[in-house]
Amino acid sequence: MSEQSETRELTPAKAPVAMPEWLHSLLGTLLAISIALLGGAVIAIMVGESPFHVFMTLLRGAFGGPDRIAGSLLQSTPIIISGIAACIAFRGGLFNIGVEGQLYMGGFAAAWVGFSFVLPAPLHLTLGIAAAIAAGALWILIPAFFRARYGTNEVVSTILSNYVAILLTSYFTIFVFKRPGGWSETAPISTTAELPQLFEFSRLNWGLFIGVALAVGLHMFLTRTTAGYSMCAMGSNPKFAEYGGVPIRRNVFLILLCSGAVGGLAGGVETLGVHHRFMEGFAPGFGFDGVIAALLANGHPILTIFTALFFGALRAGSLLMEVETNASRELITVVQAFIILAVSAQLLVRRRRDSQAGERRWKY
Amino acid sequence: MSDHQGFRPTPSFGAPMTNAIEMRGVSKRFGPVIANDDVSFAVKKGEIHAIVGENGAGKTTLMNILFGLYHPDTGEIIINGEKVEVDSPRRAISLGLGMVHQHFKLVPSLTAADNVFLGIEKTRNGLIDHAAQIAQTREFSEKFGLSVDPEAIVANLSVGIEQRIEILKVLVRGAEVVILDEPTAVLTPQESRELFRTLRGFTDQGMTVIFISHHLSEVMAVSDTVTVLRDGKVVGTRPTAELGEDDLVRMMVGRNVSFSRRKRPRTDGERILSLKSIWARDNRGLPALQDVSFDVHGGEIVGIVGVDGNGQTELAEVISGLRHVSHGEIVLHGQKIQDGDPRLVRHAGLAHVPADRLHRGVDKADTISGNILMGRQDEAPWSSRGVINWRYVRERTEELIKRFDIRANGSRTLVKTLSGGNMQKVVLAREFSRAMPFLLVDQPTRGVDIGAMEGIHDEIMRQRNEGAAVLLISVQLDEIMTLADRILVMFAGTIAGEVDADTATEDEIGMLMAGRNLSAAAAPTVNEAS
Amino acid sequence: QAEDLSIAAVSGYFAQGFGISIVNGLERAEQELGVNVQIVDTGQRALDFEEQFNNLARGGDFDVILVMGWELVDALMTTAEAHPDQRFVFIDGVLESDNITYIDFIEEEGSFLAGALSSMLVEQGVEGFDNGSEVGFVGGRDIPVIRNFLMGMEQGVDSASEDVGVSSVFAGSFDDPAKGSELAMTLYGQGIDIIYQAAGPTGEGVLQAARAAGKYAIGVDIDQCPSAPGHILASMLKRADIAVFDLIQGEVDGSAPIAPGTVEVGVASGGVELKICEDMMERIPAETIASLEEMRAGIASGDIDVALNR
Amino acid sequence: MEVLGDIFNLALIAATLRTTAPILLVALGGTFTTKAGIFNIGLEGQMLIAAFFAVLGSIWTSSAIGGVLIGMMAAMIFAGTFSLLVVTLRANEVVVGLALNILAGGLTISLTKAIFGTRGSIVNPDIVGFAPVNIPIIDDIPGLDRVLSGYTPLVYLAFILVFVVWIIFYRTRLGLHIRVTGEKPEAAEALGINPNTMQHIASLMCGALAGIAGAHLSLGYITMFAENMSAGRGFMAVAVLIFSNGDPVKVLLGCLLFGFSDAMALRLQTFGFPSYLVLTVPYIVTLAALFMLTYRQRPKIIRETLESMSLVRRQEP
Ligand SMILES: Nc1ncnc2c1ncn2[C@@H]1O[C@H](COP(=O)(O)OP(=O)(O)OP(=O)(O)O)[C@@H](O)[C@H]1O
Ligand SMILES: Nc1ncnc2c1ncn2[C@@H]1O[C@H](COP(=O)(O)OP(=O)(O)OP(=O)(O)O)[C@@H](O)[C@H]1O
Ligand SMILES: [Mg+2]
Ligand SMILES: [Mg+2]
Repeated sequence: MSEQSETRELTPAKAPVAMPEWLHSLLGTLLAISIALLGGAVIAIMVGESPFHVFMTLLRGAFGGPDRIAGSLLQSTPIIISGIAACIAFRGGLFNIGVEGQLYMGGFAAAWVGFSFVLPAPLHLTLGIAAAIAAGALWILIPAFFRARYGTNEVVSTILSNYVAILLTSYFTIFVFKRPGGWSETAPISTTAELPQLFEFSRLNWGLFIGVALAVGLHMFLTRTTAGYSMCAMGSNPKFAEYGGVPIRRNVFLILLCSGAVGGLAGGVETLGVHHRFMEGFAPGFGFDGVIAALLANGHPILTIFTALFFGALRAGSLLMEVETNASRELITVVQAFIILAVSAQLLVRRRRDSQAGERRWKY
Repeated sequence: MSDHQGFRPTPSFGAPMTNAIEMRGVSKRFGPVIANDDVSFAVKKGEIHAIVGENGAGKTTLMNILFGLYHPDTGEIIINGEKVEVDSPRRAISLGLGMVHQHFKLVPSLTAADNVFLGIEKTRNGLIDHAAQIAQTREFSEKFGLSVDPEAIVANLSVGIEQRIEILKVLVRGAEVVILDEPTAVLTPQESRELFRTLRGFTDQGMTVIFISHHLSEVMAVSDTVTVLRDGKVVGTRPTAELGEDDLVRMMVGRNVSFSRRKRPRTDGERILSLKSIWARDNRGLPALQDVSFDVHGGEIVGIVGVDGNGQTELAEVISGLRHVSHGEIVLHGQKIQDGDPRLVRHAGLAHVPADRLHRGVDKADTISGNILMGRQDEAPWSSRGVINWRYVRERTEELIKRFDIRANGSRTLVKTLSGGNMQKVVLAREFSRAMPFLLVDQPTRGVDIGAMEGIHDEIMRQRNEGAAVLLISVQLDEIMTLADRILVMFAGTIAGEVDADTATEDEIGMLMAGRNLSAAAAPTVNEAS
Repeated sequence: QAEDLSIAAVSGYFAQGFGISIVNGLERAEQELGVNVQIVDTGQRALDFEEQFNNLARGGDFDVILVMGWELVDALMTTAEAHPDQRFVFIDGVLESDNITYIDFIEEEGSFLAGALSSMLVEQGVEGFDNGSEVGFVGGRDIPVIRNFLMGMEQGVDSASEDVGVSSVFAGSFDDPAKGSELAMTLYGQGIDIIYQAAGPTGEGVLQAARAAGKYAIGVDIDQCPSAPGHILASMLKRADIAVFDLIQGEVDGSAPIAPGTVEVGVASGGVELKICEDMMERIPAETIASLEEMRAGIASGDIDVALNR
Repeated sequence: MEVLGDIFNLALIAATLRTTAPILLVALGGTFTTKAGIFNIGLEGQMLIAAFFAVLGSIWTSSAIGGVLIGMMAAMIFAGTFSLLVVTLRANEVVVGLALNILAGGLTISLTKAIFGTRGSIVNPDIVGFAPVNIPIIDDIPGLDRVLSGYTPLVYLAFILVFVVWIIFYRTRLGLHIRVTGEKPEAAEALGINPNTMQHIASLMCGALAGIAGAHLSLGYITMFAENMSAGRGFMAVAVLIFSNGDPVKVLLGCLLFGFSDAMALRLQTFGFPSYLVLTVPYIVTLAALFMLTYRQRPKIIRETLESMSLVRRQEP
């Protein structure tokens, strides 16, 4: 932690101005994406497709028409919301790798409310969303409690609880609430609990606005409010925050709980807005996508919207690419991984250069 | 093997006045900051050479360049008459340099011997030969009178011992030139004297010592030559004998500074802080405070002195609510506060300058205004109804930057780009501007230059005169003597005695700090226990 | 005319026995009949399914879209409704819509025979299978489709012998052969000699465990006898390759154009069968084979009813 | 009682050792990155890519050892990429780790298709797997033979490696330097030990062991490759690593706990418990162990106070 170990030079010691930094990271990101796309082109040629055709198909799949754009937004919605869940923890200096599990629990709880009760529309929907939020929070309750009270590492406990959540929801779906004659899914929710769609031609629904509102709200919270300021200070230097009168333990608990609640909401939005039922194993990897989106955005909620949109568009485009070209989904996965790697390296090179060797160290 | 061990005696031939080290025209910029500006100076073989200067004058940077940690933008380094390229610490070590850093670089979980031999381990059959390392550490420790237990785990040792291990590291690597960056900042007067005796021993054996210090008295007492830096430039290099302390101060800051006991109006304040029979544990679960009781009244400065690691840290933490109290009662401004809740304590009326400014006192990743806000984010007009008034925060910050002479480019400067002394000023600016009934000031001038020190002392006195109760914890006896109304001496987690600041002598306090007035049987050994 | 025929096949299970079998049939059709085939892997995310169907159906590029997998049902129904002219074939099930062609494999019938075979061998105390009154079942995940296999097997076991029971376990995953192997080891360790598996790649682990433990297993979907020669008793085949090829051939030569309706593929049609491995023939008593054949005929004629409580 | 006898028998011990081995191997790899101060969530991917290339290598070289070596190389290439990005380019560990996991999944499937023309799994008589090793003397002791003999060589290697890794960490320069890098990089740097280099070395060693783990899955445990056959074992290893803090002996204990509860759970299923619930057992047991461990380490304030007060009272006669 001392000056002496710093062999790399600091960035100019003047006030960081908002705009150039933005621009810089934007340019860096674009550069990284081009590198990754170049890698994608090589792969496309390897499978005997013209890279141009592949990319055009990708673009068309993502943006070729209102319904395609809606499809991209639809894909982005759960990534935005789970990304925000990850952001909340990340900015408070915590790691919630369990978004995946909370998403499953939230999705299931919302569906359960949806098919079990008969209620008027606004109330039913509200209750469903509340159930999703509660289930997500509940699912992180024990890890959060032990993290706050005894310092139990939340990364491990949330990773492990993912497995339990997925198995448990599978159990409930298949053995307790299975729709007779159906596949591994519950009965459909009643229409009063459905999250309204935005357009006729797409399943895109109000979930998108929930996600964007959450991101903007979180951003305002972090930059404007006392509680947000305390939370950021905690994330950046907990000893300092503690000294300054920020109640660390309580905040750790609350932050994880909020993160879990938003994770649950991500699942609830999926079941209430898109599937209208709970399907066993319906969203593998969404939680991890969200974590990656949040980390690529360095925990910035607004940037998270954009990283999530990027992932969503890529995914939507890849669906068409799979139908129209020889490039199959694994190749898309490979390209996607390359893009994430390139972006992560590029984006963070400049940011991280001024951190010291010891600060990158994972804090156990 | 012999390459690495022992010092090499200075060759007897050659001119007696050869320079061990010479730096010529060295410049180093960090962005817009010119840390070193065309610095040239020379260190003669066999002398103790002191480097002094205000905070941010560029002392550490210069030594880092010499030791190969930074690469200079321009300039050259000449060692033993030969121009050399010092591109890494490894190279510096092979050139016979050794550096004891301002912040120790020991690995807490390893033994003293492991730390000493880290990087140059002795091996047998490919495995580390711990026995040989321990034997050799012991040998060196005895030879130079450092008394270090080679098998002790560093995490359990006091700072003084840690420093000796750092010195052993340098010696074992065969250094002829030993560089020490603010070596006495964390030591007691006795320990400092001990250190300088050791350093004099080195020069007697033909080695060369360079040290950075803010303590002019010790510079005057032990150095042969002084180099003064100001704003990255060399003001001059003089033999110490030709200088008075006043001259030195003038060279450093360009003006006179008085450093005698402050005059003080009598004030009779009510009791603000009261500790009754406090017990607490340290991080390792060992008893750190035992039955500590005292009061602090408004309008007085109570000084706490003691060797580092005798419970002062824990005492400060207990009072500020950062550490749980095992037993006992603390009342601050009429409010009981032993629940270990810093927020509650702050609301009860505490302003706190913590000793560990890098980790506790600031958030280095945040701006100065973000740091100034901490602790009053709940108070109007800093915030209202849960929303922060950033405009006000920034205005106040700019004001404080001026008032406390923080060298920074405005309120949006990131704290991590400031020098150590300026970081400390950020902490002081925040805490002293709060006008709280009780001020807990822990090592306020550690690593701070003499010009800034005076300003800080002024502030502390002003707070006292305005009626605040001040608890001043410092390892620097002269600071306590200058400021305190009453002095409490801590030893082994207890208050070993109280002395009147007006009549006490330094030796009297030194004896108390060393625990000598306690009978050996009754003195519980706290800090050295493992 | 054949060149014009474009077929898309959609599923998340092309990596597993039954899916591989479908792909084999499609590839044969591609080679022998010259049709165009596009295989679309849906992956596992429910969110993607509808989009994928839309992409396939909206261009009208495909004459027929083959669909396999129950999780795709909703997306299929929605798309079929939106594109009434598009022909869909749903493999391995029958749904509520009348506009879709169904190929329904009656895997429980083949599983019945697999159960009966193992039960008879254990009951009779045939050399090598004489240890215990139980046979084993390893499933991938405990989902309804896999339950069909188990229910068929249980009925077969019961019908052959009152005293033999089925010990069933599930790996919780279709892609964890190591776990499949461990589950099989557990069952073999409890004295079970024969395990029937319906677990995709996880099931491969079961077959390999049979070899490692010196015990026996029954393969599924495709001919798995070569996986562990000498340790696989039989394979319960679901000849999707033939069914798919026949379907396409009927369309291409015009003899049986693909039209809404249900094609039942079971023991009767020969599309589902229990194939005894060659190298096991001499180990299995002739009378066992005979009674197995009897049962097969019984199922084919409808005398034996293999029921499911779906 | 009979049921208990059925559950707890020698076969359970054998099953525990078998299920422990692959997680233990990959977790031991992870001790290097953990000790070097890198959070390596990419173990899963390294294991998977190694499992694939081990099968490929085994076919190419017609030898299981050859397969292991090629698998290790593949995992080390992944590990090298990981450390290049994380250490040299300072990218976020979690992002890079997760992305490499995704990459491993996509790459193995694409390559399976490209090389074998099939999807899903590679089952091929040309794959040379490891044969079980029977230890001569132990084989003659009833009971012990079932517990200690008859595993594939990499299972033995896994348990031997616990000691090897321990020696490396606590008795060699390399291990010491890795530990120092993780604990106090600035101390390492000041002594001319380049923390970045040490982190690269640690990451590569991690890759080597994760490679062995993957090869064990596809050539030892069974002889085949299947999509995603690492099946979360790498993530389990991450969990074990975090709560063992990278100490090889604690890693062994953690892996054994997980292996045991996994083996137990499989057994419970045969008694008719629903699979979904039973399959959660290993995770819940590990979670419970984690919580209990941290609960036990909580500050024991009251007891300590009483202790210290009585300590002092004894000294004041
Ligand atoms: N790594 C760095 N990046 C940017 N600026 C730096 C860096 N190190 C030092 N500086 C700047 O260079 C100047 C000289 O710093 P240096 O640490 O050498 O001062 P110093 O004389 O040792 O001060 P102090 O007595 O406070 O320790 C300061 O203004 C400081 O902010
Ligand atoms: N075979 C190896 N594998 C991995 N790391 C190694 C290996 N050999 C050395 N290292 C590491 O590389 C660094 C350089 O070691 P090296 O042995 O080159 O030092 P050296 O030049 O001999 O130093 P000295 O002269 O101080 O002993 C050390 O941190 C060491 O731990
Ligand atoms: Mg300095
Ligand atoms: Mg069927």
